[in-house]
Amino acid sequence: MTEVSPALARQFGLNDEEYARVLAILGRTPSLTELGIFSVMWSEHCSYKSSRVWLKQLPTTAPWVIHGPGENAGVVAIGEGLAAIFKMESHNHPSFIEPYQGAATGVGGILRDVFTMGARPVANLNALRFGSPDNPVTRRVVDGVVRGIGGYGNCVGVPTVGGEINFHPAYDGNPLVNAMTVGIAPADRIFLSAAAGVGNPVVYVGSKTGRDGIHGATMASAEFGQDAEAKRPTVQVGDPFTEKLLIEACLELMATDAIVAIQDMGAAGLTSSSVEMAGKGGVGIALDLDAVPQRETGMSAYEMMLSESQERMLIVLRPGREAMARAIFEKWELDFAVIGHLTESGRITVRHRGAVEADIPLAPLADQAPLYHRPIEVAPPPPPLEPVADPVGLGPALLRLIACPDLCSRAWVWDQYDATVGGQTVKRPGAADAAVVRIDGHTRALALTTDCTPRYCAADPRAGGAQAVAEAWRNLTAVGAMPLAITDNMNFGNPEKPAIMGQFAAAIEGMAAACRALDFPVVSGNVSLYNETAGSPILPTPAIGGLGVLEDAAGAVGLALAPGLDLVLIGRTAGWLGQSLWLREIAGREAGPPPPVDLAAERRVGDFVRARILAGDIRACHDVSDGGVLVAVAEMALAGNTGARLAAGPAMSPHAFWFGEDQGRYIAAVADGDALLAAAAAEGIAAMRLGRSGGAGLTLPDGVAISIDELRAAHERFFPAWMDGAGAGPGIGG
Amino acid sequence: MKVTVTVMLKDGVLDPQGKAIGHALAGLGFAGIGEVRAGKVIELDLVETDPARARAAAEAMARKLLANTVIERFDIAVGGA
Amino acid sequence: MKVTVTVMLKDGVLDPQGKAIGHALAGLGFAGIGEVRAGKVIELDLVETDPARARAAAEAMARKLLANTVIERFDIAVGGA
Amino acid sequence: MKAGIVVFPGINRERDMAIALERAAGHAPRMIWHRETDLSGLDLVVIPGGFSFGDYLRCGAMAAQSPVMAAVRAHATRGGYVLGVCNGFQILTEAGMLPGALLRNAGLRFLSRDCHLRVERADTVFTRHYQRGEVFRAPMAHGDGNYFADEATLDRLEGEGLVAFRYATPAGEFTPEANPNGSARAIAGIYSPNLRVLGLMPHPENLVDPLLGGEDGKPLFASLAEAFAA
Ligand SMILES: Nc1ncnc2c1ncn2[C@@H]1O[C@H](COP(=O)(O)OP(=O)(O)O)[C@@H](O)[C@H]1O
Ligand SMILES: [Mg+2]
Repeated sequence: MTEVSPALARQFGLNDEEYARVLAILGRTPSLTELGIFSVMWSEHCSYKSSRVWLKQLPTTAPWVIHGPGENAGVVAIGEGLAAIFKMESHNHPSFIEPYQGAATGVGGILRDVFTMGARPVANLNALRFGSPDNPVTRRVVDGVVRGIGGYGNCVGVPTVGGEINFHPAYDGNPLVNAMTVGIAPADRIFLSAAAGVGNPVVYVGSKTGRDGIHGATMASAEFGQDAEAKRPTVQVGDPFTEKLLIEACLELMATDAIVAIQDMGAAGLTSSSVEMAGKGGVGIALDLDAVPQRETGMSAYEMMLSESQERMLIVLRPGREAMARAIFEKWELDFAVIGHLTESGRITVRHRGAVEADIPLAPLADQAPLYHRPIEVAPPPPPLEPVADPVGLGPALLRLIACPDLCSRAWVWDQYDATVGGQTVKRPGAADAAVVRIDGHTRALALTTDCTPRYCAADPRAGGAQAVAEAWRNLTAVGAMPLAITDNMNFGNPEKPAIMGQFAAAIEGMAAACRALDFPVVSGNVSLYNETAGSPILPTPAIGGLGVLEDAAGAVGLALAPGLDLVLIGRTAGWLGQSLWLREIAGREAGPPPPVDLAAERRVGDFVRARILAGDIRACHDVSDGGVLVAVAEMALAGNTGARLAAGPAMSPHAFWFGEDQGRYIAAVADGDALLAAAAAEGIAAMRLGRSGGAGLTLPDGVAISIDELRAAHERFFPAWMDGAGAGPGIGG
Repeated sequence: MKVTVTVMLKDGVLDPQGKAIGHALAGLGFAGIGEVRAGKVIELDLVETDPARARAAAEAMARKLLANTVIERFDIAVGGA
Repeated sequence: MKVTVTVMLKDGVLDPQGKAIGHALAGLGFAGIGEVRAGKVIELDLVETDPARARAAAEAMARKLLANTVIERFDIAVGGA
Repeated sequence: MKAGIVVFPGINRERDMAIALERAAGHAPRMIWHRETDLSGLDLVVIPGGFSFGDYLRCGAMAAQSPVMAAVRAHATRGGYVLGVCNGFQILTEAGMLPGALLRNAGLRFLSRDCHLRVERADTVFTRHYQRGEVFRAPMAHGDGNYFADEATLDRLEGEGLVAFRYATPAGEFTPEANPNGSARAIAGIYSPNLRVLGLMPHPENLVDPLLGGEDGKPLFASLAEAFAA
């Protein structure tokens, strides 16, 4: 038996002060299992000990918010008695070690967070950041991650409808894999995790428990000397088939009155689910581990409590519903076991082979969890960018930008994701600024997007945080949707470094300001810290997942340009080149402050654009983001296979006008440009004519003509060429 | 010289394929089946004729590409039909 | 008793996976690689202790489920670690 | 039209298929759980897409051994009609109800995109609302759709007119680029000799609504609805 000591506690990630608190709470030395429970519940991942004080600043309420942060996922009302349930979650570290399984199990985990609340998952998205394409490791990681996301999502039959990808050397040793799931449920049938009803049975369903991914701390522990143990992988293997059965079985059970509370077993599996369910409900819980379905023999209580085996859920049933529930899970050929009951003790007690392996009071475990006000240091934003000359001209710059890894076509990626299963996908990846998914049996639809521009966040995390939220809002607006709420995934480096914590604090501040100004609250999220390799952190990456609603799916507009339309730029242009892709790709510099977001203007312009879309005036719409106006026009031309003739811009450097990344702008294609300009003028909104669509290419204001074919060849070159022969991964199914 | 690399999931790692195959076999009425594990084989035709060197080459290939040693183990057989 | 069923694509059925592996190995700088074929192994733990009967059982399983004889051939090895 | 959709564990396009059948026929099809074996009274049995039993081992292999498949075979023998799409096509080949096999896509990747299919004959209950030689668009979403059969089988299929659809360019030409998974002779779908069993890889059921990108798949369901209107 391993001796529990301060030294061991340190290896479990508990510092001396935290361990002293454990001793005080228990009034004795913890057992190994108890130490494991404390260490995972008080880990950064479960306790948010570094981030909690900052997360509190985010606005989380609105009349349409049904459940904000604190539940398994956020819940918003979307009309007609329906609710959308959604969340984003990271699986960064596992995806670097084993890209396929790491990404696959990331998708599996976020799906469970959503269907555990009673929703049928209807869409997946993924926000990915990879290292430099020149780094040979990157290709393997991209290949595995994309296959893994597809492998899991395609098999469970949830369409993957959107996402984003960036490359930057800062992610070389630490890619980011953020997966988002959106589900739909009746608004009055939401399932929560707070346990209730002393005596009620606690039921385990899904896959059996194995020694998967047992807490990393133990892995590093020499005291756990048995060699076999030390060599156990921390990466789990996903089983999407079982997940699919679990979705169907849980939804079938949820149609009955049997469930009191339900929670998926995510990180720290049985420990976090049982502690959280009982803790939230203010009851005690008694578990009998002998009843837990086990895949391996001889597992200890410690191993079972900390196993991260996938595709499992914990349910508190109403008394007397066991047989009915069991029949449902047996029909779906899933494990079902009553493994305990609720008590009035206010404690978690864990029994195994006749011995009490853990007996911990729940209230102090939660209330006395560590909370840190870590020191912060906010770097001043970079000085303004002095004017930069255009070394190449508009046409060559456009061809280079549209081909660069951050702007090129992602078709190679989304072609590997089933985007149509479910038969409700109105706008697939690449078709619009946000994905649009109709709600089965209704005319309304959800609009979905993920956004973040890490290079902006690195230069000025406050401006970058606001920009990420604003871009998500803009992308939803650009399809005609009313933005409702966001989920976030805060990916940062080591919070013990004041500079990193400063980035975190500033990003939150920027996000909070944008959320407030746009009535766009945060309803769920996830924090991933310590994203560093050899002391070098990733770019601060607060990924935003946005959700909006369209009352009529048929009103959604996409990017695709049709001939014979006026192109109108809506929103103010100052020619902002700081941190632009033009500056990086053409001038070879990453400098200056990022473009600021004028939140009041953002809202006014967006509300105007949405109103014109809903009025049916706008035939195609695209927000202006990475690469600026000319890149946005080119993307519309490519999507619609239709060219355009562009007029000269206003009095400023042409490259600053065409490639500047000023925020809060949209390009609208309309039959009557004058009418749109007049409507904008009437509301005091800046708007100007860019040109007219038609023909087989773009004619730039300097007279240079680029054919759609040439644009397309440039746009579509990177991924297939780079990935050619990248490997032969695991099963891809059919 | 022919070299066969067999790649299996490590013990303790969930093997969804093996599990499903075992289940399906039982459903077809085959009795007396314990654990089922599924893996990959890669047959390589190497120019190398020295068995020890062929094995060493295959081992390098397995480590580098054919197996992900985080979750998989491999076995090498040299020669044979 | 352990029985291993190895399933390979028949000669004449194109094996793009084997080809891709060969290609990737060459890309990693491994030289002297001829043909590469990729296949599956299924390891079965059978209650049966008679080698001949274990083989017969595995053969029945392979015909019925483990291999698709339109495109695949299989090989059975009885016993072993 | 009395249609039934067979649902194996892991199937995931049964709702898409039900929507398409209902749009065409005006009423919902019957959903058939894989443990049921009574298919009496049905004109058409559909095996939809998805990942039956996870598609572990081989796509469709385990579903092909399922009890309901004996009933599907009996239904076909009785003169009933069967449609298998994607995983359904894989299951029909694994069950031996259609010849050949579906190998991994030539590019070794799952492919979800639109492809174009040329209608090779328009005189069957499945295709009477198309023209022979017409090209229509259909989403594909599979990792193992590379149709394979030995040369003799391929010759027989062509000789007996049993090729239903081929991958083609929008103009109806057969090019390697238009054949995204590398199928032998660009075959995307085939019939049984009596033209009552059809298997195909792409998903016409996902293009029956202009809102979702078009109605290219509608004629297939309209053909069936008309054939079984009684
Ligand atoms: N990882 C991904 N998975 C699926 N779709 C993606 C992914 N990355 C990008 N996309 C899709 O590619 C399109 C362009 O992405 P992006 O350039 O990030 O759009 P924007 O800048 O307008 O937000 C969008 O439709 C987006 O959903
Ligand atoms: Mg956008």
